[in-house]
Amino acid sequence: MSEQTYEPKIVAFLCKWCSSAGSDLAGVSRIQYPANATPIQVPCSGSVSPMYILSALKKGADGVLVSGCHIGDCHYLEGNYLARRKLHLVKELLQFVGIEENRFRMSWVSAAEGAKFAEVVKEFVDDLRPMGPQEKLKAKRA
Amino acid sequence: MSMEKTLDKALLSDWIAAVTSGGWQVHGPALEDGIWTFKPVAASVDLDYPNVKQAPKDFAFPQREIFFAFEHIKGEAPRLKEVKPEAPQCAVFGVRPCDGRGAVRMDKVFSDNVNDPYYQERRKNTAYVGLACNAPPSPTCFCKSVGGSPVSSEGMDILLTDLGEIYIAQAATKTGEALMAAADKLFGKMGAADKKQLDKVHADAVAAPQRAVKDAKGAPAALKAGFDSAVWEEMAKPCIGCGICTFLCPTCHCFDINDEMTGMSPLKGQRVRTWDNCQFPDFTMHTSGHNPRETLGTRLRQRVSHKFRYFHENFGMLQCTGCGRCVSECPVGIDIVAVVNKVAEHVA
Amino acid sequence: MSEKRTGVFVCHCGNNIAATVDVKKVAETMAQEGTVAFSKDYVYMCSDPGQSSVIEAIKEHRLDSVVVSCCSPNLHEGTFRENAERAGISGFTCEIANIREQCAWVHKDRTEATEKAIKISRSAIRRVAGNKKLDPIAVPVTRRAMVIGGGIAGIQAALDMANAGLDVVLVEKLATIGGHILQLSETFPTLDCSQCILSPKMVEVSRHPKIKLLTYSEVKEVSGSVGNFEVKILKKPTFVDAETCKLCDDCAQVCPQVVSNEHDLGLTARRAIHIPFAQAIPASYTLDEEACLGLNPIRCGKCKDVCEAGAINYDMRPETITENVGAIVVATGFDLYPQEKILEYGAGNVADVLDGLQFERLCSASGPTQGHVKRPSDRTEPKEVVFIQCVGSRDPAQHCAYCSKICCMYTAKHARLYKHHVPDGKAYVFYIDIRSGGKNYEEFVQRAMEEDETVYLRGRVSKLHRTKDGKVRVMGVDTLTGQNVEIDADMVVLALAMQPSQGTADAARTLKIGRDKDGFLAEAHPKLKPVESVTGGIYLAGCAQGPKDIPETVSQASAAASKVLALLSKPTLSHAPTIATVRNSHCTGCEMCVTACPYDAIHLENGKAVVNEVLCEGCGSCSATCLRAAISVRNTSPMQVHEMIEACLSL
Amino acid sequence: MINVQDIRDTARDLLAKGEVRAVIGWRAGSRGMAAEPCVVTKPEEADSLVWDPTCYHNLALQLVNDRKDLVHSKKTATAPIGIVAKGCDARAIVVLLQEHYFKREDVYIIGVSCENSGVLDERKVKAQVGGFAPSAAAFDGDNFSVKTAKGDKKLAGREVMADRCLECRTPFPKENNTAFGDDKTGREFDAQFAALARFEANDEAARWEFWQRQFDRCIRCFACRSVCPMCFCDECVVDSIEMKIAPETTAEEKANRIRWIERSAVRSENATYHMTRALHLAGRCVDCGECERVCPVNIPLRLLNTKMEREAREAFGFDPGASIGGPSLVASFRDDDPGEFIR
Repeated sequence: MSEQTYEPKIVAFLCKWCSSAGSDLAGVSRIQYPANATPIQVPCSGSVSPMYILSALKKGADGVLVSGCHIGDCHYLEGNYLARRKLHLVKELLQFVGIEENRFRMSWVSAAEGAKFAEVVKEFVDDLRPMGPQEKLKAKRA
Repeated sequence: MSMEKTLDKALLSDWIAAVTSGGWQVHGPALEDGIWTFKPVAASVDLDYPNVKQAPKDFAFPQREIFFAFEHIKGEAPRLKEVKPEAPQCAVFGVRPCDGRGAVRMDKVFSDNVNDPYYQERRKNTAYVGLACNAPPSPTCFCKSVGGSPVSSEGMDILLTDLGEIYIAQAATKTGEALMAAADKLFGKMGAADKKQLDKVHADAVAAPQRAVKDAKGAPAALKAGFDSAVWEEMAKPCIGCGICTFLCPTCHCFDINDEMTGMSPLKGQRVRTWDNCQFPDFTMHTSGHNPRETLGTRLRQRVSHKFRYFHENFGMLQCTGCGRCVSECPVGIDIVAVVNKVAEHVA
Repeated sequence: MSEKRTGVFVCHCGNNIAATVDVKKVAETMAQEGTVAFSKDYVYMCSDPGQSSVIEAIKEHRLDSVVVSCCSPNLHEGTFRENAERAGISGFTCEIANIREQCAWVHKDRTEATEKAIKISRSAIRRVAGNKKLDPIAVPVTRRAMVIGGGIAGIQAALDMANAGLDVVLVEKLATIGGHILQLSETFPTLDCSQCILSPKMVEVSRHPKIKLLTYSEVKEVSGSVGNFEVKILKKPTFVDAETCKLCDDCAQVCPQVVSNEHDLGLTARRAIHIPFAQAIPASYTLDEEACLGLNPIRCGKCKDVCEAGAINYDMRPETITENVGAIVVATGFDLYPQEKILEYGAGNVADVLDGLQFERLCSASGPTQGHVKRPSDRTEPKEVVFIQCVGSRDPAQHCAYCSKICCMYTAKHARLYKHHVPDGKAYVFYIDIRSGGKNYEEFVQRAMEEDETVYLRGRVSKLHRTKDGKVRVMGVDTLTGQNVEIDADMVVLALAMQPSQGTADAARTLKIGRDKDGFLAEAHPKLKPVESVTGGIYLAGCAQGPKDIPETVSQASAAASKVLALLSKPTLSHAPTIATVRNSHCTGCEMCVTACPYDAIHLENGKAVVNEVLCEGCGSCSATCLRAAISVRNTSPMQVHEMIEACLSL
Repeated sequence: MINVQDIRDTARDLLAKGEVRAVIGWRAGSRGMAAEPCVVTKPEEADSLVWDPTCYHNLALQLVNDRKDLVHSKKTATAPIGIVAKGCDARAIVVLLQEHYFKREDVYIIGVSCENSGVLDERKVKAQVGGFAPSAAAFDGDNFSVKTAKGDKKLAGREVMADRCLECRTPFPKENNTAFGDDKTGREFDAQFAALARFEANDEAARWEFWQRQFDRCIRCFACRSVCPMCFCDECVVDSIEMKIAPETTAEEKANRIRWIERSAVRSENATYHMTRALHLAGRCVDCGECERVCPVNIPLRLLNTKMEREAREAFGFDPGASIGGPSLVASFRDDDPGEFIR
């Protein structure tokens, strides 16, 4: 795939209460951003198992985004604290085995931050594009 | 032996080059990350090595084999596409006698009563250039007691014996002869002195003490008699249920067949054969949840009995070739020699 | 594949979706999915004909599940789930694919947007393929309510609920209910007396057969969830039996310990044994254990000796009271922003620089000066008073970013009250803006300026200090004239910001409800759920949620009361069934889920995790923590998520 | 130095008095020099117990197996089970207790301190003796004497001691019912996480080049998981087959496996397996190093696990196996956990 035609594929886990709502707000405000990230709504960032990140990379995701409520604002009080700790480990492990740091990203986006959500996706796509397709963990089924 | 020649060690790489230009992919032992493995050889190869960690059974029986691919578009009949094994001609240099004998046993399984086209396609394109064991055996070797020998050419196309400055190359098959003929001028005639030295080296190797299964001939009967022995569970007590013993074994050949999905829209995937392992708890798991071999003891009994009894019942030979891998690599020291001896002792 | 029969309904939303997404193509592509038995597109799926067509399709094609590709689930998930129920299938087998807010509205390229809509819809199909039919969980409710905080908000909410027939427990931290309002002199914009407003309500509370009043009490622990909370309350000992106390004041007369009187904000003193103020409810004295010379052993004992009624009992001990209620209204009020933090205005160390509440006490007939405005330092009548607005408010750099909302109004009131008390005095007000939105508010401020001749100066006061001749020199700027202004005032009154009370922070922690960045209690939705907290069954009223004036506080309190009444109007509540469920075969009893659960909803029974289905909110923290996939949230199982991931990457 | 007879006497005594129903320990192996785990049930068998630098195995695994046997046979234990435990074995027992796998009173811990030694690394020994597996070994406090086919050889302790032992700070089993040997807690042969630090000096490309080679080589024999006392799940999340079928399991559930990882031993699946395992061991791994020792294809698994261990320590102040109480790493959090990586 050439640089021009390569479009990174992103799986975006969005918590229902903040980030998915923030993404909705971006929509209501008609803020345009790249279409590379396909959202999966989850109850809480705390429900995102590290295995989902590995699974997405294995299934060929070029980037994985997990977005939740800001610290202290979790609808479920503590879910994002648990997510922060767990996914910190995932991030460290991915880097350790030599996966590009920017393949996995986390953000806190509140229901009021439509513009920030659009910005997070845009930045992510911009960071992923020069890296090219993620081949390291992608399953090759031949 | 129809063709017996000498090869100056310095000419080994030339021979390999000649074999390569004859359309063969040459593999030889290589030390990578601390372990010996057969790897494609570019120029020369060092045959002064103990043995590879994993028996070379994967040349004919790879850990993963795709049988066919399938696709199901809604409303249409499912489409199948056969996947033929891509089997380049491989010449494997440095195969030890225990593993050569292992190949003979694998052939029995996949070519005697059944014809496994995937195995056969790969096997016919594989040549084994053996290497006699004339160094002292490792503490876990026991080939002699199971009917083998450190200098056996069973299963080999050629057997090399290291005589210091030269190798003696003895062709055992037509393929072996052809491989030697491809570089005929590199080889020298085996003289009487060479012959004498060869015989001496072979005799010394055979004479070197090894540990032993006490009564290999009686093992099938002993294991049959000891099927219900309490010894199995006792011996299996420290077993952790991993797959080292069988995956490294030159003769273990059990497999599983799975459909691996490559897409859901439309439904796409391939049917894949992968090695399976009688020591894994799910090996005999039934859909109902019932598992006839639920305990470690029953699984140890299955492995040992297969090597020393069932295979013998089916093919008239012991399956175990005494390579000692399952013994030396077992994380907890379960020792097939000790197990067979103990069961025999118990029923005696 | 399983024999799932899913129907996919792709909405055009007029042109909202169809303009960017090729809805026909989405519908056609979805028809190719293995589990999809029917798919169509329609111009307005949420319209009456749209909904009817879904019902018809469910019946005609024997669909067992539905995916609607349309707007955000926040808008119409409920609509389509109810619609599915009407067609006879479980609402929980209906999922929404959000292709409007998260797709059509944010992308311009039709090809890209269509591809993304396909992936989003496909993902919803995969999810619904694993969805189970679920029935809402019916939970019996405790038809009692609790109000935390006995200020005007709490009193109003408690009375509204009690008058509607609900049993109410009203918990107040202090020895009396009433709150800040009783410290006020008069209230804007009518200048009616605050005690005249509140006292009758306080009495009503004390006499109401449906209200159980717990004063001198604090909520220590809350467990349970909407419909069934168990609240543990610590009631501190007052050492005086309220029933027996005759209010004769003999005890206070003999008490040797004098401490600052918090009701008068330190402008007066009280004894260790005291009544907060004359109209306190409950009408009784309280022995302040901290101020007392000592009860263990008894070091003084004079009050008990003198009490003829025998109301004093030194053996009273703190008491933990457990109350079961179905809903809670949190009305824990505000504190003034501490003057100590305002360094430029002397950090509270300059004499005759008062805060607004202290000034209220000076104006109040029941206050330290019996309603005569006299400055605290020398008890003389101040002839020049400077009022400074926005002290601590609207100052993101150093103090609070927000506007405290009521200061413009009460400063105008202060200026007017001052002028009414001291007609020959001069009142100056430094302001940034005048915010007087509200019925009759602007007119009130105008009267302060015109009738009462208050001088309004637009600008900030940079600093102030005490002069040698006993004045307070105020240095500011009048930005309208560009002149520096220097006033030697007799007294300065600071309109300090409102901040959530200390009790509010404590309550938020105990109740596990969220707070906003300024520490006020967070409402569930800024517009549509202004009195609901993020936790079901807990409602908010008054200044704990944000600065507000009395009418607004009362409205919010009544609103919270009506929410509670609606909640508790039925014998059972319906709880979402999308909660955690345990695979016993996989659970090893390691308790990681128990630790991770924010709701204490999981416990172990016989070495296996058991989920309390009422407490569980379905957040999934347990599921992501479990190492063995032994616990997962219904209809969001790991298997479903893995398949959704695949769908997201399918193009 | 510990007198092995003390261990034997203790075991015999406990068995004779019926205070334990069995003692898990090591005995001489039948193949070469290495000891092997054993379960002694009779007082007269106690003399078969050994204690030497080939007692590699983390015996906590045998406790797990014992527990599984009991559950499977639906038996209740008549008495506690005894176990001879090194520092790392005891730390593993602590984590198992923390996760309520059994109760403290179910186990009688006969602690043995590694003092100033540790276990041998057979790979290092082989490298020192020309690739030949030794048939016996002894430790005299400083040096190992090994017997090989090519004669006897004396090897300096530090040269052939396992990396995990060189980095070990807690060679003494703090959690014990009785213990032998000196408490050398805090000893320092090599910097902690030294192997990890050496690896981390590589750049991203070199790290991936290294790991893809390791992942490619994995044969998924699952010895790493089988030997790990922390991998006590009856069914692993990377097994694509539902082994545990409860009466309520529906046909649909049986058919719909969690197909997120395939059985094929190929890079993507192997990488997913090893990374999942590392994450599942975060805050639980006590660095006994067994997974690395048993790996037949020499994958340096300690690197993955110590990476997680160091991260847990540095980022979250977490020390696995230090005490029985306290929450698990990923089930808890602190308000000041690092979050700078989050946008």
